[in-house]
Amino acid sequence: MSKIVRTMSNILIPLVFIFGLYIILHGHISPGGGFQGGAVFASGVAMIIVAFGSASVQKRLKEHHLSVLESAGALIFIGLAFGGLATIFFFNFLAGSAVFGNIPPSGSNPGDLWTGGVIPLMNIGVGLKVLGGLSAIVLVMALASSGIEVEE
Amino acid sequence: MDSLVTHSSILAIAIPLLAAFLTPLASKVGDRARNTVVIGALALAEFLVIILARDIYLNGLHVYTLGAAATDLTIPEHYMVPVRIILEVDAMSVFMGLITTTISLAGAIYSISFLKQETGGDRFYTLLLLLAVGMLGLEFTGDMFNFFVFLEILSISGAALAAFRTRFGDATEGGFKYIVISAVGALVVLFAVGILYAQYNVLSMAALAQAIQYTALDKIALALLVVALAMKLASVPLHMWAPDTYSVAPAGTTPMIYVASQACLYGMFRVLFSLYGVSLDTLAIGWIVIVLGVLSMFVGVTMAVHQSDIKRLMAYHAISQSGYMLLGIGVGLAVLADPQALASYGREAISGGIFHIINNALYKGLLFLTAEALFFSLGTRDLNKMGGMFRNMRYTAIFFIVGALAISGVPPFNGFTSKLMIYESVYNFSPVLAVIAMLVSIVTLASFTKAFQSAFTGPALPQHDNIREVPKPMLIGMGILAIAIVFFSLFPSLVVNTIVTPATDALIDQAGYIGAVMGGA
Amino acid sequence: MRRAAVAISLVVIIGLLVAAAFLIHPFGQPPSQMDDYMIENSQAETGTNNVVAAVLFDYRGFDTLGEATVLFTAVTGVVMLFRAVKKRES
Amino acid sequence: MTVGLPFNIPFLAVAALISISFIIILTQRNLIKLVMGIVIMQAGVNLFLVSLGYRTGGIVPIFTHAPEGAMVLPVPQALTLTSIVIGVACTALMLSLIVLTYRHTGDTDAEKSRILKG
Repeated sequence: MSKIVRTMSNILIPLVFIFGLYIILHGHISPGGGFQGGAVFASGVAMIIVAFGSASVQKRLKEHHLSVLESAGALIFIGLAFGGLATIFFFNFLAGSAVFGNIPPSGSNPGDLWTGGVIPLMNIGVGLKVLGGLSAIVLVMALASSGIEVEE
Repeated sequence: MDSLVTHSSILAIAIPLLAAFLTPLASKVGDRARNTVVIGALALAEFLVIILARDIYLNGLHVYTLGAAATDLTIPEHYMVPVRIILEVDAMSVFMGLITTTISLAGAIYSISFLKQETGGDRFYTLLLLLAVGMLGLEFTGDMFNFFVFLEILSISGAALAAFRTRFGDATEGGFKYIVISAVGALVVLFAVGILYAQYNVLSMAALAQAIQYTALDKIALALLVVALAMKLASVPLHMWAPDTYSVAPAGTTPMIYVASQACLYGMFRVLFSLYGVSLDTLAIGWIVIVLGVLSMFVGVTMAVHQSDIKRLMAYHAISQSGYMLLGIGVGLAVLADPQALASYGREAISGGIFHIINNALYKGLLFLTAEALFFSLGTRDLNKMGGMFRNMRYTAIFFIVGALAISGVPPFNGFTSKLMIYESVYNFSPVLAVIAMLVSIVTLASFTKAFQSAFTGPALPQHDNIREVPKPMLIGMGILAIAIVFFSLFPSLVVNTIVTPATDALIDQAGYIGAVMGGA
Repeated sequence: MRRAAVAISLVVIIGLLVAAAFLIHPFGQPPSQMDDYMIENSQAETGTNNVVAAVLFDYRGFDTLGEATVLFTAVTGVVMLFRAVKKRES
Repeated sequence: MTVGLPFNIPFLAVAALISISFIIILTQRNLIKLVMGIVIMQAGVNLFLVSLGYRTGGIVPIFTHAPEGAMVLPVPQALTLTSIVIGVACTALMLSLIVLTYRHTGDTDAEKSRILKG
């Protein structure tokens, strides 16, 4: 793509990534969460692919990096679900405990990040998964439509 | 040990899922590590389903509330509606779970040798595990929206698996048809779930079953659900996708994609018997299911007779065999309202239909695997190009004979016992249907002898004399199913009493299904 | 024959949908016993301010696990379909 | 039989969207238009799920700096999120299968692969 698009995307990309991570991390006190934040981050990756072309992107960002990231996010998520197996599967074992455990005062309150028990950690797990997965889909389909073989 | 039993219903779903997430990482270590993870996870799931089944046959329905403080805390303390997702496993769901895990294990072992020539093996196994998870989740869940999510999982993994061999044009086409039909079907199911949620503001099947009053909206939701699941089931008016998808699916996945459509059959019966149950006018809906069954039987077999591609032939037979199940259980549904007819032949018809599900899954799975073995060694699915394989592929020929005899209902085999149960009970209901069913079974026998003659006996074509038997894992995969068929044929009464009758009672007993969650019974 | 079947099925589908649109509860007044419980108790039970996040990850967490699996399946499927295919030796 | 003509406009919009998508699916031959039909149906069903949860004058169900007022139903929003992600997954797989069929057959006309009347 033209020079203007490349410089603009260079400026915008860090902002998009930070905004995506912000949505993932604040999923339990403000609108958003794992899926929405991951999608914002993946839109940043899509912007890179459009601006710099899928061939040059594939030299730096290999597909199996993304699949490792995706598997890691998925394992965090199902690991936390298994974590509550002492009482029951998907039990929120951190609510009220030391880590992320504060219980917010009921009714309208300013919102404290250190609440929610397992939910923020699950948000991070799902965010990593969606981030890796959607970027992999965009990258692979861009490579496929432009006829370049995907390196295994 | 008993804590394992209480958690067995969720672990049977979660452990293959965990293995599916681990497979990409395990395959970086090596093919052998990946195979052990996959086969180990499926074997563990089979073990968990077996101990779950034993526990259910001993002390009844199994309820598991996810995320609550205790497994049976289905409804919050002083509240009247279940809030969390509840896994409700009764004898019918565990019956389907046994089929799913057995066929998945056989398919996974069968696929080991197939993957040596193909790239992308670890993704193939991830999808195979996810297909098994989708089926098990669909069978064990007691929540309507969860039913839709697992329906979607098995559709997407089935479609991606069907299109695995991307170098064949018809593989991508078969996969595309499967995903289009499944996507439209799943969206229609979601729309029906939305309608039910809009009326009763609850998503658990048991709570919905208690609240349903069969209003005009409920009729619309029922119509949408039955049409969508019939589309996924490949019953006749919407069966066009089945032969294309079953004939292209690679190695051990064809029987699994077929069992996925049987899981949708279970879903349809769960909706008809447990969600609506006696509240719907059972005669009319029963007759609709019967008509679907008879159409599937008849059209399936007539289309199958002149097929030359061996897997398309078996795909059309699969459609006609699922017609038998629809007929048997449709008759049971039709007489659900009056207890006298139900006791005399309705219960027999339903248990015949249910027994036919497991028999058909076993011998249809075996036949698909033998057809794939022929394709693996000969490289073609066209019956005219085969011939004289009996000498070269002795074991595959024996497995084909076992499967063919079982499907055409030859007396000692299990296909005969379940078809006999269906004939007897359907005869009391309406003799015409029983006669059609027998006719279809005879035509099935004819077309399978033709297929066997052209594939195995007959003149050996010159270019096939160096073909040798298929590698060992494929024989083990086929062997598991053959042994199960022989066991079912030798002890039919034992199998019916331990597995099939509890499933029939569970399907009919809607009050028990509701009571377990809503605390009534 | 095919055009007639398509036409009939279309008319039936559109009829069902419009009937459902009229029969459903008026737009602003849904029944809400399950949701009211969640709105009141989500802060105490799950400790989150965002009730939708509580529903997604605690009350109906199994749905979200299933849905993460759906995305995982789709990504694995797409990457598998576009893999470099080497010819079979035999 | 509560028939509220002026109040049910969203549900009529849903009926219109899904009917349009069924018309496209049953009549169109081109595979890409078929996938567009399915995407329209996904949008219709998602709109249906979201509009099920609206309460007149309801506010966002988040307690951080929440203004006064009854909250909108949270469950349909969670269902819609799941349905959207499933829609993305389905569409991604369908489009990649179309790319593969295009590689084999050179066109995306569904003449050969008749979906419903095969």
